[in-house]
Amino acid sequence: MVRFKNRYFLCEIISDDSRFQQCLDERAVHNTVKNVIARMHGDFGLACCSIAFSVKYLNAYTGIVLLCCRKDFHRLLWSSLPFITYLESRNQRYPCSFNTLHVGATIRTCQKFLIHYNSNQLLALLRNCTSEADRQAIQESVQSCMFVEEEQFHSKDEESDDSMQMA
Amino acid sequence: MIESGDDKGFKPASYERIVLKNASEYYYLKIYLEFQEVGISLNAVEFKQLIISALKRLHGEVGAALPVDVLSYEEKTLLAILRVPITGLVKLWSALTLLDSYQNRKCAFRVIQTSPFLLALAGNSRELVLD
Amino acid sequence: MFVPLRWLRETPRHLLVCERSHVRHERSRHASHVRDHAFNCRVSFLIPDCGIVPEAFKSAVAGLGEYYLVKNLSLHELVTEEFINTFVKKGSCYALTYNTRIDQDNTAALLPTGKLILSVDKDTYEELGLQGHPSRYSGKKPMRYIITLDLSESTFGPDSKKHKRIIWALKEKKPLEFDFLLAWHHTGSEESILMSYFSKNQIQALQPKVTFSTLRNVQCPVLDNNKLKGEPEAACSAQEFFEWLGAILSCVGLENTPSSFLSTYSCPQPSTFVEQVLLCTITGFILPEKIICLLEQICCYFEEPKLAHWISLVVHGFADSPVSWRECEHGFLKGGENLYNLVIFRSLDYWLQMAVGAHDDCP
Amino acid sequence: MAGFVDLNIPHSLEKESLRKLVEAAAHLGYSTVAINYVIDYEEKKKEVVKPISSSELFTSLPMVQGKSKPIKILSRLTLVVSDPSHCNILRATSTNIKFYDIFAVFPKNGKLFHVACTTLDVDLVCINVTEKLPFYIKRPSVNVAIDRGIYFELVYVPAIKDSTMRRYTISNALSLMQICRGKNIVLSSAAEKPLQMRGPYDVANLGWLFGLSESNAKAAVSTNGRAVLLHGEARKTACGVVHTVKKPRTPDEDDSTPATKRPKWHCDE
Repeated sequence: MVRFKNRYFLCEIISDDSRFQQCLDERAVHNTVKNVIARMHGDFGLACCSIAFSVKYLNAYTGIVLLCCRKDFHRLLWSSLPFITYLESRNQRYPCSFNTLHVGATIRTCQKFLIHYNSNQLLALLRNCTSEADRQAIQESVQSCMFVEEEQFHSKDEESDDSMQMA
Repeated sequence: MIESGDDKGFKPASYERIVLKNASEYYYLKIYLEFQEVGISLNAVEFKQLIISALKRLHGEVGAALPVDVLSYEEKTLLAILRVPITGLVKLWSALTLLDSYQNRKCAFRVIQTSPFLLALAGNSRELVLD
Repeated sequence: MFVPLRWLRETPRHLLVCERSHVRHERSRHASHVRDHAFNCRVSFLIPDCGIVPEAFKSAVAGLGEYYLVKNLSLHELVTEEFINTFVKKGSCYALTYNTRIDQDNTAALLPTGKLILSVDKDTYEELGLQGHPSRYSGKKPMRYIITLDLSESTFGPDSKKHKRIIWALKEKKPLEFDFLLAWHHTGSEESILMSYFSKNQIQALQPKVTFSTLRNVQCPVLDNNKLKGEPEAACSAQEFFEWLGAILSCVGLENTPSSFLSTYSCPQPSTFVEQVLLCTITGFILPEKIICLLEQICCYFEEPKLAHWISLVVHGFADSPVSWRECEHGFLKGGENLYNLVIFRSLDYWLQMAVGAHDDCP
Repeated sequence: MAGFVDLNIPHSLEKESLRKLVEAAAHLGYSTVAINYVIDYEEKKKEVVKPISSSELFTSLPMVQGKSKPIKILSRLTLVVSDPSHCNILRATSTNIKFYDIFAVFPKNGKLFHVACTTLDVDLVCINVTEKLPFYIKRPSVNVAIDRGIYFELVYVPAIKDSTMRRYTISNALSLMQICRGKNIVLSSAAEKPLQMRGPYDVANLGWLFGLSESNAKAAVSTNGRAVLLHGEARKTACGVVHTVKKPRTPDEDDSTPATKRPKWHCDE
């Protein structure tokens, strides 16, 4: 039995707009990405990408999104992402851009990467931090995310072939 | 560089052979546009725009960027010879196949002949008519 | 492997073979290449700087000879002893099925060497029960088979078992009927013998169609007879020339710039303007022997000083012929191209360019 | 290799438009076409009509472009099924059903798709291309179907007509291809107008978009169609409904099928 191979895209949505966080939902991201594929690769590209395409995870606070599509067509999706200039939600357009952080073969590699990435971000914040209270708070959250990573390691071990793909 | 015609001597002509495998950069298509109604004409620029719009519909902006050349086009017969980079052949051909209308009038592209050699389009034995 | 996006960019196989030598060189293979390409549907020659058709060419073109179209001819008629003795063994007999498609139908071809080549689908092959081999281009599950019968073989006598079996297979086991293009090249007796031989069938004598035209103010690439690959700034390569020739024969505009909207094709550089170019096109069923004659005329043309630096002779083969050169298998995938171009230079050096498509052996 | 086949020319009551379609197919180089009669149980159109014979349609059959043979016209029955009981008609021997050369089913749900692939006595399974597939195509059912010599049909005209349908066509085709790896696919037109029909080489090229490799794509318009016909004939004779009559061989009976597989057209009622 051959299983279908997917690719997972871990992206960061960057926007200056302050109202942006409220309107960020899965549906908006889904439509935005589909529209951009249709624009860049036409009906054919959209048809290819829409097989198993889904928004697996969305964090509106950090603007992190995890997209999934079939491995055979992931290049079509990948090449379209840089062309996203706005996100449409409730008939409002919010200028934004997608920054691809990681492309992985399993959700788990993406998760590991994300934890790593976030802790790095926190450490960077820590370095630039001024007040003692902030420092305390960041240090706590750094420790907590380390703990989560450890825990993940023990619980989810079934997916074996997680070749990190950042080709 | 070219020797004069008088020199018919049996100079030791060297022999050289080059085999070019899949060396053609382009693919050539001989096509014509068929309309349901008669008497519809479009000029070369409109013809090319139609092809680009067909590419854009099926393959998006990436497809529309495919450098298609309309090498020759006859307005009367709607016959044309196209040139396309060889890696874009399937994209162009499929876009032509799936086109169904021009300005709300039903039409169809018929591909008569395709070849990696432009010279091959000059003599198609399948079009040979004996009387 | 399932890789649709890579398939989308895949390029169909094609070959362009370029050779360079001298016409009078004793080991030159150009004549045999011409002779081995048995089935030609179109011959064109291009003479730069030539306004009026030279008499020698006129007569050579007029002497191309007729060919015949025989309708509904049973294939076994071509293997009868009488046919073999009358035509195959005396001179060169050419036959090719007409209105058959090599990628869909059964086809047959009789070569001047006396070889009868049948390219048949799997069902016909199984019914015929003659020995053959699967086509090289039909994949893991062969759907097409090639049968080669040597009619000029000495063991192919009227009483031999082999002959009887072939006759039986083609006559009773699986009667095959085709429309044939026929031509016979020989020395001696009068032409119409083919006509009378097949008088029972519907036979029609046909003449090759000839057109002369003069193209004015043509941009011609500069060639260097010693440099097939060309030289930047000095001479065009054989490949560029091949494309240019196609452009000329298909009446493609050459005056474009890289920024033109319609087309960006332009004449390869360096180039010269030639005031007039004579183009002659012959279509029909043209025998290699006649092409050799034309070739001789071209060589003679350069005996006197001429303005032209070269003459080009383009020969298109039949897309649906089962062979290209010699007995090399030929097939049709997308274009079925098998053609060649001879460029004869003033010095009688020549370039020979042979092009074949996806389902062909290297010539 | 057999000639090109288009197994889906929708039947219409207007003879003239049907004639035009067949002529267009011949002109484009198809050597065999099948006229498709659809029975949809949801539309209360249940009775099976007797298929139109080619002599009713043409006094002389149109010649295939570039060949000296006339086009061959077959008949095909397509059942649109959403309930297993709908398929009983295939076993009925008394109706006009025995006149059809090819049986096809159009399963509306996953259960019926499985049934069609594994047990139904049909030649073709149609894949829905006008909407998102309402079920997952399962590998076991497809494998059984391939073993049984059943083919899957994809039609391309919806993809020409409409942009949304085009997306569904390509997307559904690719989902199917991931399972069947390009094997046992038939591409056909379902064209209502002559202008919607495309030449066989064009259709083979479209196969690339549906995820077929070059050889599979060409097979999908030629040899696979022939295999469907042979499957249909095998089914007919095995059923025992049709009785064959030997007919003296005429020289022009130059079909591409051998005697052992030769169609047994001549029915004895």
